[in-house]
Amino acid sequence: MEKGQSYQPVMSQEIAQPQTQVKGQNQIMSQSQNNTAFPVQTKPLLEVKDLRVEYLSPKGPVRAVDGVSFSIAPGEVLGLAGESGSGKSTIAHALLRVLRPPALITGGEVYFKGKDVLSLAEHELEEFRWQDISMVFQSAMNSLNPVMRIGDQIIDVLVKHKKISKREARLRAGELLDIVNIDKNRLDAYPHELSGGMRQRAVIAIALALNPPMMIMDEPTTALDVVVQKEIMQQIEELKEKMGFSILFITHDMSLMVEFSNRIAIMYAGEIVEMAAAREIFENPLHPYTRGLISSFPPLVGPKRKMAGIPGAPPNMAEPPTGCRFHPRCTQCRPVDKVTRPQLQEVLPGHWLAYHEGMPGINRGQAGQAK
Amino acid sequence: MTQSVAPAEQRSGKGPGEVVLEVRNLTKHFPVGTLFRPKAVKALNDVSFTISRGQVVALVGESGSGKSTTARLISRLMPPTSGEIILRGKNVLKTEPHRPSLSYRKEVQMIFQDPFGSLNPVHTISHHLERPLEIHKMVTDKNLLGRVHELLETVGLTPPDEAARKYPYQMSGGQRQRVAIARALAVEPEIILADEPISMLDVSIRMGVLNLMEQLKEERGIGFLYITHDLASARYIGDRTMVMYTGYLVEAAESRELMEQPAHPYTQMLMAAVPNPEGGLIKKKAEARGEIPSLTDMPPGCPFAARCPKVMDICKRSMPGRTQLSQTSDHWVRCHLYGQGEEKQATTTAQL
Amino acid sequence: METHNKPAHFEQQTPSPETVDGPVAGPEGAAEMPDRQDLPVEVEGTPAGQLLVAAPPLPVPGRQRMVWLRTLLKNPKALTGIAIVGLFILVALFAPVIAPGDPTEFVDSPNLPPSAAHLFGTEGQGKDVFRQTVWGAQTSLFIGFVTGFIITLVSTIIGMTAGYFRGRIDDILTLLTNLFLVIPGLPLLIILSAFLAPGTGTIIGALAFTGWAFGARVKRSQTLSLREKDFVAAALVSGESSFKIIFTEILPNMISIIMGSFISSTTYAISASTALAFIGLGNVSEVTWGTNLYWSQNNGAILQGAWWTFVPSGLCVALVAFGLSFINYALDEVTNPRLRAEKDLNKVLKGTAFRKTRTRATPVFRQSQPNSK
Amino acid sequence: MRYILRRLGFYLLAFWAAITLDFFLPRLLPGDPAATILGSGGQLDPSQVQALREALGLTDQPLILQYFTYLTHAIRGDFGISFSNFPVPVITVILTGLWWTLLLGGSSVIISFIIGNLIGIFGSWRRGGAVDSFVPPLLVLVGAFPPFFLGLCAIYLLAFQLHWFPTRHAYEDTLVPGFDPAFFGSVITHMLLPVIVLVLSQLGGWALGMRNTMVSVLAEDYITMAEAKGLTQNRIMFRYAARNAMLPSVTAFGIVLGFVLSGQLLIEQIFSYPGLGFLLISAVQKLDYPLMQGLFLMITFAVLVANFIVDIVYTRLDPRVRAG
Repeated sequence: MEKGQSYQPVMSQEIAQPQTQVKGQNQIMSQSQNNTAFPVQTKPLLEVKDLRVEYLSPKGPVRAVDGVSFSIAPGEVLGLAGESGSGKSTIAHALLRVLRPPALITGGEVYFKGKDVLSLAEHELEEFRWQDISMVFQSAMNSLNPVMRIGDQIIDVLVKHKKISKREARLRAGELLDIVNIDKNRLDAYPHELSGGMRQRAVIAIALALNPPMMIMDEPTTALDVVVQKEIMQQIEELKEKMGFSILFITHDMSLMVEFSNRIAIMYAGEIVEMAAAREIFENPLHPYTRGLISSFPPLVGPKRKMAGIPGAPPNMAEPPTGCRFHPRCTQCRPVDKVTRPQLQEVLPGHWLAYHEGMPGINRGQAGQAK
Repeated sequence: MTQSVAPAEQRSGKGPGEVVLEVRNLTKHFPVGTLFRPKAVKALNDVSFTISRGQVVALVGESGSGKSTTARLISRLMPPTSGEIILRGKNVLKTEPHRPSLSYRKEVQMIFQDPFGSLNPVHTISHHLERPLEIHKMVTDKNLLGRVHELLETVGLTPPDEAARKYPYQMSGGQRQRVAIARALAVEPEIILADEPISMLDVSIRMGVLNLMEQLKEERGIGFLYITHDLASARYIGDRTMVMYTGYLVEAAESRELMEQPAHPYTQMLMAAVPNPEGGLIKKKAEARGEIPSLTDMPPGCPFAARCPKVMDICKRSMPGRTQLSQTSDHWVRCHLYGQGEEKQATTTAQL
Repeated sequence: METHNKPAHFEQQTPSPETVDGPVAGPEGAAEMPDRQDLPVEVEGTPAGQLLVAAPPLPVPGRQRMVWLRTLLKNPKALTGIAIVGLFILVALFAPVIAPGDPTEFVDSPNLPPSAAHLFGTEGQGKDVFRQTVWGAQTSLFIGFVTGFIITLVSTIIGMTAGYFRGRIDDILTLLTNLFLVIPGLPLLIILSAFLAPGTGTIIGALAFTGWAFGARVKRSQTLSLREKDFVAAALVSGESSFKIIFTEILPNMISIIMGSFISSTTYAISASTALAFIGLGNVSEVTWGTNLYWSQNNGAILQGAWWTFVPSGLCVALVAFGLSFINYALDEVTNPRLRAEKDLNKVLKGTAFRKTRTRATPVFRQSQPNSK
Repeated sequence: MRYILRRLGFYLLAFWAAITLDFFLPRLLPGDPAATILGSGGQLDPSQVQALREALGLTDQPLILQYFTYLTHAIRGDFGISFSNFPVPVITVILTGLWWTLLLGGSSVIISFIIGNLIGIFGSWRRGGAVDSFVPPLLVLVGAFPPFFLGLCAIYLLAFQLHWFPTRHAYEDTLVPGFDPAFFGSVITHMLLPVIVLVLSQLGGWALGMRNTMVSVLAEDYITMAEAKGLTQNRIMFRYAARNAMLPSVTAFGIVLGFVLSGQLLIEQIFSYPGLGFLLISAVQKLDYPLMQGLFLMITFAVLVANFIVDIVYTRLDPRVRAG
């Protein structure tokens, strides 16, 4: 597009075929709804198509997110599961375009209510942020400005977006704290004066400030203890039912994810390898990685059995494996997986899988007998 | 000193239940405050338990509950305020009060939480394994490299000669943690204190590390103190599980029994909070509010009283002792719901 | 600048908290890259679809040990600095060859402007300014480097002792350090030199006495944080002795800090000794850049318009200080991964539209669809 | 409050240490200090010798008593008689210089602090921009020049050759100090050049320090969150980033002040600006030991007070220190 540009992003290895899959993915949303307890929606709220994000490293660009497509319906909770380095947080930050250098978005499209997010000008982006999508960060300790009172950090958003007076904003900020069960007089507290759970709730209050249709929650409870985690997740659930926002929910904790999400996308090495309704993923995981991931969380009840986890280690994204990126760790790997990259396709109604024809254990169109 | 062997442990253990390590009334208070207003952070209070040969004892609790302090006291990285550490019947704080002897170092090893911090970035992997071998004169110089390779193979780092030459930053978190385990194994210890060994690892490789620990326990009869905040992994690997809250052990039993019949309201609360995919969506329920008390200003009575749904008057006045619930699994609890408990200062007789 | 010398090498090895779940190689991945100068992205018109990143072989251990040092030696700023300082060291060493003759000799009439006979002219008493400048390098650099070394040694010992043993030792040493930090150095230096017998030894002693505190503070805090690392605890649990831990576990992780400290102390020593000499507190019969300036001032160079008597020596001090600061500046850049990340980005974006964007939003780079056929 | 009291205690201790150092300095001289000093000081009449002995506390009392006498004198501001200005008391001489030093130092520090930090903030923000690419190396270069050398060059070029600025002193010799516009105008024109030189030599330190902390702060989650909140660039830059990045700068203030003062002493000397530095250097040249000692204590005292003020400001800036 730009003449004289010297930057060349990483090219896909199989450059000849990437476009075939994208068409199918545009429809993922509407179809996948059939299989969930979730009411069918005609129009997705957020649509991400073939998103690519690269980090520039001295060795060359590293593609952290490689052609990811998904969509979220109004009121839906989409879980993005994967290990650290799989690219799930990168996606979250890319949606709001707050990725830190040396990151670049090198391809794909993001539509929010039909708005082309990646083409927004600076001032439009400012409007879009928080009003359309707000975000709850992983560590409240780090995401709150340490030298600013909690109240001021809420008022900030209100004054900027709602164009209301400081006084009105302060009243509203008090209400918001109330909603998340924090005493109003904590408006004047500094972050370090609150406990970990309270801080995270304050962050949620800030995220709620503009009553956005969608929220990104990037590991919102990872830094907290289980009891506090439970309280906070319950609170989010309650607020979601009251206010009806959608959530892009990111965590590596499969148990929490299954409990909380309507639909789950499993990421590995920058790609989505499987996507289906939450129960379906849990009860009928098809991808070997998904199965491995689930067997990495020992159950709290039932008979004690040996669990294997996954052999090997996540790949170095500077040199991702050829073909199926999971192949070096896969116990069911076939020669074809080492060379050709599988494409995400719908193998069961609403159940998408990065798939090669003839994958063991899966017959296209009928329930796989995994498990 | 024969009394130090807790008979209950022998009955409960699955393996050859000879008690290797016992701690009694271990207490750690960190002095804070000023000269004029001295205060103490009561990090650990009156903790007693035993670890037998080939037994994994899991210690579960929230962050700040004193789990890591327990490990650091037993590894003698810091001195306890009071209490006893008894290794094979020998009260080591008496016999070697200032710094632990090499023989203690040889018997009790430790694995740390952060695999990025526990290996020195400037040294090769082989240096990390050679040092303990040299210090404890485990092998002759000639066999040094061979032994290093052997250790790396034991923990599944192959090919060992390649692994030995690497620097820590050339390895993934899981590989580093395996090196840390190999280093602990180098001196052929009796006890390994594992302080949240998997919490900083990628999810998919956690089971590998847990299984490796299990294997070492089975094959070499090493006893583990497995510290974690994750009840499920405690159940998975721990023969016995102890629950800690604000520096107190509040309940302990065989893992299965503890998770199936949690007695202490805190244990119950923990169990209910663990996300459970089988159980479906979160059920909404008013949870007990109230904060964890500050370790510097502990209220009298039970520290859990402020958050306890079953709190009684007596809970705010006095701290209960231990009450034995089951002899067969040595299940005990520290809660007024089950009675006063026994006087806690019974240091001369075995702790029940 | 040295006030904010980021510790470094060590930090790169730990996962930085801000990791946005990026490439698995993470921050270490970025830190270990040996060839940051030749980014493949500079290649223009690479055919689409060609893999730009050839998988590099696993680095051979040992070569990687002090990555920052090797990176430093490729940093243009560092090279500039090293070249400047190196040049002056050579000048000092070969002074008898470059400017033969006694610098204190009266060679011509006073205040002659630069000419072929006297490259830098003559000063107020008729001595050759070029000779004085060249020979001045010897003593000035000698004082600078020796003092720099002493200060580094003292501050390392004090800082590491305080940081490692903590407790009461730390309390006392820290109090002492803070006292020396807060009591203004140069006035103390001036009255010290006024009371003590003049001479190079006195100057070095006084400079070291007033100059160790800052370095000690930096090293103490670095030692403290290293002391808290689990690898130190692990070494203790292995049965390693304190002595061994300090020298083989902690010290190697502090090399870059110690180097930075040596450079900044040397800079300090050269500047401060020049200042002292300038106000007549050095040994005025000795030839240093500072005494050159002293004599120039004493002989009323400004009133005489004899700028050549003070410019060369002053410029030399400035250039050496600049060279040293530039090395430290580069060291900072090399050992602070964040400063580097931005630099790399700029390099890559050079010539593209983003470079000019004022916004901090993540740049979007949409390539034209490669598979039009 | 506890923090402030602790700092106050520390400064008292520091001041005591400075007095003690001052007391022992003459005793470092070989042999009888008074004799040594007099030997090098030229002819003095007996009353001056006596004044010197008293000023140094060199009486026949035991050392410990000498020390306490010295301590009480110092606290009262009694540093004896200056013998280059005989028989004017040292404290009187010092007070004539104190205000000029505060004026020169205060204005140069405040100006360079503001400009330097602004350069640092904008440089880190517009990464890769002109401010960020060329200004820092330039500042390193300027900062490498000894301030007094910059001053020499500036006087030679701008005052002697171009006559843009007066060459020396704090005001026109013909004027009598007083509250009139002519005097103020003169003071300002005399200040300009030294202040410019001082600001130039300090700018780099502030700018580079700020830039480096800004780069770290900009990587913090709360900046990302502020951006995600859709706040304006200015708001993020100042209220979120710079506000936090300033804390280390303020902490470094005390240390920097020491360096600044060093530069200033010599600048005063070059410009014959009648502040403490000028007095100190001429006292050294005239071997006026009591004046030297008094000046050292007064300079230390001024630095300690400045540090204490900065500490109070710091507690306003960082809510976290207020608690502890």
